[in-house]
This record gives sequence, structure tokens and C-alpha cells, in this order.
Amino acid sequence: MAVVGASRNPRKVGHIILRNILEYGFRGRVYPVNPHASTILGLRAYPSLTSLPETVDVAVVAVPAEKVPRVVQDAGEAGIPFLVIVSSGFREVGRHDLEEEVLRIARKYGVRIIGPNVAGIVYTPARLNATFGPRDVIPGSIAFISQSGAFAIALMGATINEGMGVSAIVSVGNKVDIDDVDLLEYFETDSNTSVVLMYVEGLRDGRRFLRVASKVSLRKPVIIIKAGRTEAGAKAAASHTGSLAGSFDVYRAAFRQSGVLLATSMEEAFDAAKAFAWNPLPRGDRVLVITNGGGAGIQAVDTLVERRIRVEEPPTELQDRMKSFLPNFASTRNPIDLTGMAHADWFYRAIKEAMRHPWVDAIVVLYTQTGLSGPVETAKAILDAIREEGHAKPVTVGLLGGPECIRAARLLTKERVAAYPTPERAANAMSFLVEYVRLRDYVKERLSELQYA
Amino acid sequence: MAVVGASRNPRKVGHIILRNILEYGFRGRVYPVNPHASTILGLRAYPSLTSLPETVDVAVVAVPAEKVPRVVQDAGEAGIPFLVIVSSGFREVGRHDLEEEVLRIARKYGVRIIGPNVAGIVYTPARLNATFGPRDVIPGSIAFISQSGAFAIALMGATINEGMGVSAIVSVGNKVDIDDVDLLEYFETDSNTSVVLMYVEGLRDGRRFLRVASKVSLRKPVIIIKAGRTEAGAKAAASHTGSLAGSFDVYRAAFRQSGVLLATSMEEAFDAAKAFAWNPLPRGDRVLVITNGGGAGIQAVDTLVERRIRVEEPPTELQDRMKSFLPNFASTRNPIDLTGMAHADWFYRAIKEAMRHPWVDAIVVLYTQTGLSGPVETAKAILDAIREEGHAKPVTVGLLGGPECIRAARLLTKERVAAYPTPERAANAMSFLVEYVRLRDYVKERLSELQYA
Amino acid sequence: MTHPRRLVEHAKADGRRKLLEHEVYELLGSYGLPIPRYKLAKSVDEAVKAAEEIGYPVVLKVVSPDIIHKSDVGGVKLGLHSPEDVKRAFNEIVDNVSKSAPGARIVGVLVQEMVPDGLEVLVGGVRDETFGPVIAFGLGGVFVEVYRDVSFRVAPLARVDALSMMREVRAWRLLEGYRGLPPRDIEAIADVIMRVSSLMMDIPEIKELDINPLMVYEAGRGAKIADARVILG
Amino acid sequence: MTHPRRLVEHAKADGRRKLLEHEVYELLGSYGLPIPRYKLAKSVDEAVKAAEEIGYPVVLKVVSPDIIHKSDVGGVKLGLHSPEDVKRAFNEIVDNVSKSAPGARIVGVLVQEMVPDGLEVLVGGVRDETFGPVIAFGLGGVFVEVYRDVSFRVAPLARVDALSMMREVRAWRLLEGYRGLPPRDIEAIADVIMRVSSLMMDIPEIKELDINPLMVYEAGRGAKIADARVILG
Ligand SMILES: CC(C)(COP(=O)(O)OP(=O)(O)OC[C@H]1O[C@@H](n2cnc3c(N)ncnc32)[C@H](O)[C@@H]1OP(=O)(O)O)[C@@H](O)C(=O)NCCC(=O)NCCS
Ligand SMILES: CC(C)(COP(=O)(O)OP(=O)(O)OC[C@H]1O[C@@H](n2cnc3c(N)ncnc32)[C@H](O)[C@@H]1OP(=O)(O)O)[C@@H](O)C(=O)NCCC(=O)NCCS
Ligand SMILES: [Ca+2]
Ligand SMILES: [Ca+2]
Repeated sequence: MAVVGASRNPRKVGHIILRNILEYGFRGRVYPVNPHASTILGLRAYPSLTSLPETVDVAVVAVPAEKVPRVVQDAGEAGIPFLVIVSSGFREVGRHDLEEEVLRIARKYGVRIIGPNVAGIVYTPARLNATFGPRDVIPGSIAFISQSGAFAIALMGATINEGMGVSAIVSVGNKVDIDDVDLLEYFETDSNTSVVLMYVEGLRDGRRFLRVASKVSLRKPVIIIKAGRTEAGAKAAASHTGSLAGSFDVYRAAFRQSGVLLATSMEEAFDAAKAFAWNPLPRGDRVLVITNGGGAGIQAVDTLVERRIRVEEPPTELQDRMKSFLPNFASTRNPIDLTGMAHADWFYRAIKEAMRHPWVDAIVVLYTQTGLSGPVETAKAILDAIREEGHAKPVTVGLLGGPECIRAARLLTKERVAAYPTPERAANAMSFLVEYVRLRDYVKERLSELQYA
Repeated sequence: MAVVGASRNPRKVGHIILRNILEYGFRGRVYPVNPHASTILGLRAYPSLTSLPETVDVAVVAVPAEKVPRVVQDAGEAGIPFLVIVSSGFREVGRHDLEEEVLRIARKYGVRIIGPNVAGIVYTPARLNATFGPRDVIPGSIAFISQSGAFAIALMGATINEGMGVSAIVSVGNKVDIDDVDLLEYFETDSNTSVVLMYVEGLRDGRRFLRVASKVSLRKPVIIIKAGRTEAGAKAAASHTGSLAGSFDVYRAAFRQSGVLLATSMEEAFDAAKAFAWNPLPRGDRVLVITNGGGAGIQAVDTLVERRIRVEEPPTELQDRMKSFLPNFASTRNPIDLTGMAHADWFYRAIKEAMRHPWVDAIVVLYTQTGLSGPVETAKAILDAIREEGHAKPVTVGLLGGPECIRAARLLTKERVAAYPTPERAANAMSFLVEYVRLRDYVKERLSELQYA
Repeated sequence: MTHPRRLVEHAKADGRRKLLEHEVYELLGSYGLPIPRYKLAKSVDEAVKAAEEIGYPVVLKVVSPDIIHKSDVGGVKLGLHSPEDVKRAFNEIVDNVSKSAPGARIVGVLVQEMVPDGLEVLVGGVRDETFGPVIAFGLGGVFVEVYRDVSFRVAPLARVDALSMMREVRAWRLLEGYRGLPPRDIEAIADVIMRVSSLMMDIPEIKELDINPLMVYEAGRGAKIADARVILG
Repeated sequence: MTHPRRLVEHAKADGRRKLLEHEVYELLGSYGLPIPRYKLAKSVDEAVKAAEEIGYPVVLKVVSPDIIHKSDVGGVKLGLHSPEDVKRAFNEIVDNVSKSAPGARIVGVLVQEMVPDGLEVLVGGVRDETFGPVIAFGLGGVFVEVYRDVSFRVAPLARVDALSMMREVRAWRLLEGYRGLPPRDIEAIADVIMRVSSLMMDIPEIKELDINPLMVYEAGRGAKIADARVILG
């Protein structure tokens, strides 16, 4: 690949992109393009895309907007099929003319474009971080498509904080050519991606979105943060991107119809994405809550029910199995309340029972820090139980307490168990999994009906 | 004070309590009581409360339940006015008899009791941490009253994670004598407490609560996490404490009527408590959102409106002041979008303008991490602006990005500026302040009306 | 007029958990609530006399401690416009009831003003185990039942509570005047709410009180109770 | 019968953005929607003849491209039970309209079956700028207006969409059969929804379509459109 505008100045965008590409360990060859330099970051620099020793697959463009048309022209002539144009200074600041010129040249040569006005792209399966965001994104299976480049960069950072692994991060910017729906479609068949997360202010072609999203969501969960849900929010979105958000009621309907999950906050979206990435899907909608703290258990049940997940009493047989190792004042009616006396081993046994019993489809495990069983010790017991049962069912874990709980959550996260700092977040994340399975059934039925209509 | 059951064994509850008291730096004299030991943690131990060299103000009791009546008897004889009974093994496991005995003896001598079955108490103004929870609670002005001891201990830890300062942490356990409402009443006049946070499953005497909470909430905000909001949650609560939660609809009405703020998750409750503790109250309900990222701004507006806070366009005059230093493609209509080009200084100037303009009652500042202005640098600019204007208006800050944003948030937290990792949480926390001021007006009117009726 | 608590004690002494309709009105009337004009008649002549006093049209309803669903036994006659109507209705009611509910004690027949249509709201009182007397407000029918669009306040209420609980329901718009319909008499509703609050505070024996519907007219034209129920605890 | 698109083109050529009522019914009828029996009458005699064919009771409504609120100009007469009623109504309508709206062109008078009462629902179609044709469902009246209790789906719809959008509204309980009321004809509603979906897909000139109310009867007894509106884009 090539980086056009790879600056010698280490604070400039083009330089940072090149450095990220090199330092993150991109597996292919990289060519800096800069007419004013001979070497950059130890690599030989080339004056233009037409002078490269081979035809690269993709070039990232970070030169000032006025110079972009020429770069596109060069790319076309050099037979480069794909450009990521980072430069801003087009439609978003009123320069429609410049944007149209870029598009015209690209069309002429059949060059495909992401951007302009994007943050670059990340694709971890190829060890590619061609952005000016943080370097050390964690490889994983969550793809993130953002309408806003700034958001993409910031969320890149947030994924690192959260220990979340991503397959790809792409912003779509002004979408002269490739748009969010194109990318969504791409991730359908990308075997490195298991969950797609999108940030959307407004869609251009809702019908195409519906078609594509329905297909994709049958294969993998799609979570969307839709900004502009309220009238005031939509107004703010309009003054931001100039694109009208349309009626949120209709967006919500379209999301449901296409099996897409709606998140109203970034935290919620991340929490859900993590739970999807690291869990099998539940086979049904029966959630069992296991807790050593009454309060945490009640909060989780309230959260589940508020998200329209029923919390039901498990069959006596399962309750009896739990009772066999619990004190007689423990409740086994869902939540399974191991009580404050619970040792790590009780968590272990309760989770194993839940994993094995066919009544249970999904498990929310809640730990309230006590002296009897430390957070890390408990986390290990939880992990053992999940592993020994081959992670047969989805589990989310809420660990409520002090600094040791943060450590315990990190340990679980590292082992790809979805852990959260509060019971409500653990329960809410699980509600997305259950909702997805429900929605998918609906979408399946709907598509097969439309197909045979 | 005295600790009855101060064990020599460092893993036992009584020992940990004594150690926490000593190590956290309690300012008064402390007497371990243990008939089987002569010294504990370097202090001389006494065989019983009746053998202490002076009459202590309070004794913490951590001996097995059967021994508690005797300890209460001793306390009565020794003239000790106040006991915190940590021991469990009473009503909650069916031993009503033992609990009644304790109460009978206490009544006889006029000894007041917190507990039994509590986590101990924290009161930071006296440097008192008489719990078996984590030691290093941060002194501050948030008082936390919990119906559940386990919750109290776990949340003690969570306050440390969040950098939240507390004045007091008390759980009420079986409430044989002093209950949550007594404590709430106490905190009304406690000058070390500016916000009261409560975890409630069910109240015993709703009418008394209403009376007390109305009075308290006129002076300081009261935030309640009410567990058992749904039918399933209430059922779980019932099997946990044996107390019926009653109708949540009525609780909600009573909260509103008494000016109490309802939180549905611990995260939300903490976020709000922090915002109250570190801010003046808004004078009205006009919130201005200042952001360098369009996406974050829209999400904040949506969150505010979803919480019934209107987001309105500021007067032209204020917009003009903002425009004077912003690029012409920046929007000043609320959110004030400083754009991705924003330097730390723009935040500084925008916040100062907002602080000075009478139209603005409250400010939500959102930072989306970019290369142009680093998180820490931006945090410092925000801090400077707030300080120079004498923190005249409430501000919440959302910092979205990578590890540096965590550092920036910590910096703000240390300086008592309420900072959050997402725009939604910053907006949601601010909505509590606005809601409080609205509710308080209502409660004021209602009380004065009832008084003159 | 009987003292309100007497009414309640009398019913209890009678072994009843529900007040009879004329007792309900008497009770509510003694608290200044806008009850319809009514009279308990023991004979056809009394009924006609009552109707003349009340003014036509009237409604006749059987009053019996043993009958729960009056309409089901033919115990209700609506829209009676003349002495003849009233006579016929009285006899038919007595007839119907003695056939359909032969054992039932008949205390009399209630002659009641036919309350003109208005916007239907409900005002209720219940005794909550945690908070004691609680007042409920909502719009009649599906508003409450489908959308649970009801607001509550713990008694005793201030007037600002009454106003704020009205504003709290989503159907508030219908009270403010909606789609060209006139604004309703908010003050009259507030007044009913406040009086129900006093009543619930004063008489602990009342477990549940339901005014449903309260017919609410245009601003300035008041409200009138069309039906009400009182359950003792 | 005119081809549906012809109707639309004809209205547009006429400079109208709204179809006349008989055009609306013709359009909906051509999609198999359960329209009421109707006939456009140009004279008293035609009106009476139409009423006889349709069967009493009937409704008469003036049809005019220049009148927006028919009732306001005395252009609607309900519950007509005999030829005499129809005659009188026809003449009164012509009279009223010529007085209240002297310049208005009168295309004729619509004689329409008086649709029996049922549970009132609305089925609508709008053209969303992002998603194109979108179908809406809700219960009539305050349900939609106060509680915004409406569900949407992007057309074309599968039957499972129609069912799921009905289940999505909170007032769904009223359709399932509620408080002893009978369950409603869900299948008939689904059918209307599906046909509206096809219609919106086929005719891009239609900007808005509103069937409100659709009267829905007991399960197995179908549904019938009582009023509808079509706006062209
Ligand atoms: C693209 C952008 C970063 C370029 O800004 P810049 O780095 O200040 O621009 P410069 O003019 O310094 O050019 C960059 C380098 O390319 C070199 N260059 C100039 N013309 C060139 C050309 N035709 N081909 C290749 N390189 C060229 C320059 O010499 C410079 O290298 P040097 O510093 O070693 O001299 C800037 O225009 C921009 O759009 N910034 C916003 C990016 C953004 O936010 N995007 C959206 C994210 S959400
Ligand atoms: C209170 C409780 C911790 C005591 O348990 P324990 O520490 O195992 O009890 P012990 O019998 O060892 O007694 C503790 C110490 O008191 C001493 N002791 C015994 N009788 C005593 C007396 N009458 N007075 C003072 N000390 C006494 C013991 O000798 C022991 O000290 P040692 O270890 O140095 O010998 C336990 O009964 C309990 O209730 N645990 C649950 C606490 C809890 O969770 N509370 C609710 C929080 S939400
Ligand atoms: Ca495209
Ligand atoms: Ca008390």
C-alpha cells in the first residue's frame, strides 16, 4: 500500500498514519509518497503514485484538499483500485465542486473511494492500522463503521480502555462512493468479523440499508447507535452533517424489521458488542441470574424485565440441584442467591449446574465483593466453570466492588468473558443477546415469506 | 469507642474492623474487647464492655449472634449509648427470638442500635472506618445509606474506583431500632454531607419517609436506587429480605412528592451523586452543550431530551460571542460545536462565555479525542475556565477516547470536576441536577401550602 | 344527615364491606363532593315524588346489599323522562329483581339525576401498605387500563399535588383542550381530588374509594360524579 | 372500473393533490380492500336508486374538489333510513353547500353504506424520505394522538410484519379481546395492511394514504373501511 502525503513532520497526519502502519506491523509492503522527501521513517519515498515500483492495492491520501484531485488522477493512471481519502475540506465546508471533481476522476478510472474526510481504516486481520488514531488497537472480531471520523478515532481509544478486540474500524465521511451500507455488506462475509457496530446519524438509502441489514443480521448481530432520536437531537445532527435524520420512529421500525439492535448510548453498544463477541448465542430466552448479593440480583432482574426479558422460576429439579450445596436460607428461584456466605466454589458449582441444565439459555453472574471470596478468586472460579463446560451458553458477569474487582474484570476480559462493573450493565448486555435471537427469528420468517411471495 | 469481638485472627471480621479503625486514622481512643486475649494490634484488650476504663460513645459488636444479648446487657450496664451490631444470625435466618431479646435489653437501658446484620459504619469527618470493607475510602460529602450491608461494602469499593468522596456509609440491616429514615433525618443537618444516596428495597413506614425526605430534600439532594421496580424484581426482593416492596408506582409518586430523585442503576446514581457533590445547583433548566465532536453532541442532546430536559437555541448575542473565535462552519445553536479543529483554548473560551452569560444555567462539556488537542491539555483548559469563573455554574464533562482520556478524567475528578467516559453519562448526570431544582420548587410549594392549610 | 363515620360503622355492623349506593353519595356529599341529585325511594309514589324534585331525566337503580351487578338482574333503568316512565321503571325493577334474584333484600330504589356527558376521569383512593392513603387520578376507560396512565400522590395532598398529578398523566392534553375541544374544568377536578384526600385521611375504615366516571365539563362549569364505589377494609 | 394509476393521473391532470372520496374508494376497492358500498349520485333520483341498491341505512356526503371540511358546510347527512330521508338529505346538502360554499364545484353526492360500529383502527401509508413507502398501524382516536401508540414497517410487508406491527402497539390487548369483549378479526386487519403495502409499492404518486377508521369486527367477521383519504405527492 501507499501513503500519499506521508510527511516528514512527526506531528502531521500523513506521518502519523505511516508510522501507525509500520509500528502496528502491517504485513504488506508500504510506500510513502511525498515529492519533497527522499526517505521517511526509514523508507524510500516516491514523488507520486505513478512512480511506485508496483501497483499497490490501496493508497491512503493525506494531502490538502486542493491536491486530492491530482492524486486521484495519478491513482487512476497507476491502476490503483482503492483510495482512502483522509483529507477534509470538501462538501462539509461547502466545497462541493472539489468533491465532484474527485468523484468524476475516480469514476473515469473505476477507482473506489472511502471518504473524503475520514479517519483512515483499521483492519486487524492484516495488522493494518492506517489511521491517525491510537496505535495499539486490540485484534478481535468486532467491526465498527462510523458516520463520523472523530467518533471512530475516539472509540478506537475506548476499545483499548475496554479491552475490546476489533476486526475493523472504518469511518465513511462524505461517502462520495463507498458508504456505510456498502461496508455493512462487506462485513457480512468477512470471516474475521462476528459483530458489526455502527454509528449512524442518517442513512442515505433506507431501502438498500433494509435489504442489506436483513441479510447481514441473519448471519451476525448488527448493533446501531442512532443519533438524533429526539427532535432536538435530529436538529443537532442536521446542523452537523447537513443530512436530515428523518423520523426516528421509522428508523426504529426499519431496525426491527431488519434484525438490527438499537443502542441508545455508546456504553450500551460497547457492552453488547463485547457480550456478542465472546459468547455463543442463547438458544432461547430463559435467563438465569446467579448472585451472591441480594441487591445486585434484584437490580439485574429489574433491568432484564425493563428490557422486556422475562425472568422466570427455574424447574424444581434445577432448584434442587442448587439447593444441594447451598445453605437453606439461600433462594433458588431466580435469582439463585448464593448469599453473602458464598465461596468461589459455590459460583463454580452453580454455573456448572446452569450450563448443564436444558432449562437455562443464558446466565448472568453477579458478584458483590465480600471478604469471604475475593474478586480474583471468584473470577477464576467463574472462568473454570465456563471453560469446563465448553462455554456452551452465553454468560455475562457483573463484578461490584473496589479496585480488586477491576482487576478481576480485566482477568475475565482477557479470557474473553464479558465482565462489567455493575449488575445492571451485565444484565442489559445479556438482554441484547436474547433480543437478537428473537429478532432474528422474526426476520427469518419475514424474508422467507417475501421470497416465496 | 470499643470493638467487641476484636479477634486475634487477622482474617476475622472483628479484627479487620479494628484494624480499619486504627489504620484509617480514627481520632478518638479505641478499646478492643475480647475475653480471650490481652493485646490485639498492639492495644490492650478488655474482657467485657463493663471493664473498660471509660464510658465509650459507641461500640461495634462482632461476636456470634448468641453472644450478642449479653454484650447489649453489658453495654447497658456500662452506660454505652450506641451500638453497631455487625453480627448476623437473627431475623434474617429465622431467629426472631434472639432479635427480640436484643431489642428488649436495649430498650431497658435506652441503648440505641444500628443493625444487627450490618457492615459497620464509615464517617470520614471523624476519620472513622469501622467496617470490614476496604480501608481507603475517600473523604468527601456523599452519605450512603444502604438497606443491604453487602451492597454497602461493595459500593465502598466502587467509590474508591470512581474517585468519589464520601462522608458516611451506613447499612441498616435488620433495623431493630435505627432505620434508613432515622439516618436520612440525621444527614439533613450533618454539615459534612451535601448529598444523600440511598439503596432501598422496601420502606417500613412510608409516611414517615415522606415527611422526613421532604424536609431533607429541601436542603440537599437525595438520590434513591429503588430495587424491585418490576414485579419480578419485587418478588426477588421479597425472597431476599422477606419484606414486601409494595407498588413501585406509589414509591415513585412518593419520591416525586418528597423531592427525591430516582436512579434505576448504580452507575446512574453514582454519576448523579458526583455531579451534585462537586457542583453548585443550576438556577434554572437551560442546559448548554459544548462539544468538539458532532456525534457526542447529538448523543448528549438526545439523552437530555429523553430525560425531559429541553435543549434550546441560545440567544443570538451568546451565539455571536461564540462565533467570534470559532470557524464559520462551527454551529453555535446548542450544542456549540467547536468542530474537530478545536484547540484546548476554544474549550476554555467557550466555557468562560457560557459561565458568564445569564441565559446559561448548566453546562455539559464534551470532548472527543483528536490529535489537535490532547485530553489532558483539554482537561486543564476546562479546569482553568471553571476555576477562573469561580465554578459559578454546574458543569459535567464527558471525555470520549483512549487511555489518555482516563487520565484526563482522573485529573478532573481530583479537582472535583465531574467527569465521565461518555457523553451520555455526562448529560444524564446533569439531568439530575436540573430535575432536582424543578422538584424542589414543587416540594417547597407543597410544604408551604400544607403548613398554612 | 348522618355523620360520615356513622355511615361506615353502620355498614360494618351490618356485615357489609361495600357501602350501598345512596350511602356512598351521602358520604361523598358530606365532604362537599359534586354528587348527582338522588333520593332513595321505597315506593312508586316516593320514586315519582323524588323524580319531580330532582328533575327529569332520571335514572333508577335497585339498592340491595345482596346484588353485585345491578344491570345483570334488570335493576337499572336509564333516561326516564316522565312520571309514567318512572312508575313503569320502578315496577319493572322490583319485578325483575324478585325474579332474577329472589332472595335479595331490597333496601329501596335509588332515583338519581341523569348526569350529562362530559370528559370522563377517575379519582380514586387506596390504602397502600407502605404509604397509607394514596390518591389516584387518570382519564376514564382505556387510558387507565391499557396505558396505565394514572398518577398517584400520598395523602394528605396540597393543591399543587392535585395539579401536578393531573399534569403528570400523558392524557393531560385532553384536559387542556384538545383539537378544538374546550379546556376542561381543572379547578373542579383539583377540588374533587383534595376532598377525596381529606376523606381518605379522616376515615381509616375506607380501604378503597373509586369515583369513576367523574364527568368534567368546560372550564368554569364544574364536574359531576356519575358513579362511585366505596370498599371498607 | 378505471385502472388505479389512471385515477391518480386523472386527479393530477385536474390539478388536485387529493383524491375525491369516490375515487379513493375506487382505488382502494381495486386493491381488494374492504370498502363500503357506495355510489356517486348526480341527482335526487340517482341518489335514491343508489340507496335502494346499497340498502338502508345510508350516508350522503357532498363530493367536491373545493370543499375540505364537508361537515362544516352541511355537506354530510348520516343515518338515512328511507327514500324520503335520502331525497330530503340530497336537497338539503345541495342547498347548504350552495349557501355556505357558493363557488364550490359539486361533482355529485356520495351515497354510502352506513358502516356498522366496530373497534376503530387506522392503517396508513406514508412516503418517508429515507425509507420510501412506510406502513403505519394504530388504534383510532386518542390512542394515536395522545400516546403515539403507532407501529411502522417499511413496505413491502410480509404477513409476519403485519402481525408483528399489530402486536407491537400497547393497545394490542384491545384486539385480542379484552374485558369480556370479543377478540377482533386480526386476519382481516392483516389483510388490509398487506393490501395497503402493495398499493403504496405500486403507485409512487401516492404520498399519503389514511384509512381511519377501519371498523374491525369479531374474529371471522372481517373489517370495513368507514373513511379514507389519499394525498398525492
Ligand atoms: C490532509 C491534511 C492532514 C494535510 O495537512 P498537512 O499535513 O498540514 O498538509 P501538508 O501540506 O503539510 O502536506 C502533507 C505532506 O504531504 C506532502 N505533499 C505535498 N503535496 C503532495 C503530493 N502531491 N503528493 C504527496 N505528498 C505531498 C507535503 O510536502 C507534506 O510533507 P512534508 O511535511 O514532509 O513537507 C489536511 O489537509 C486535512 O485535511 N486535515 C484534516 C484531516 C481530518 O480531520 N480528516 C477527517 C478525520 S475525521
Ligand atoms: C460476628 C461474626 C463475624 C463473628 O464470627 P467469628 O469472628 O468467627 O466469631 P468468634 O467466635 O471467632 O468471635 C470473634 C472474636 O471474639 C471473641 N469473643 C468471644 N466471645 C466474646 C465476648 N463475649 N466478647 C468479646 N469478644 C468475644 C472470640 O474469642 C474471637 O476472638 P479470637 O479469634 O481472638 O478468639 C459472625 O458471627 C457473623 O455474624 N458474621 C457475619 C457478619 C456479617 O456478614 N454481617 C452483615 C454484613 S452485611
Ligand atoms: Ca455506495
Ligand atoms: Ca426507628
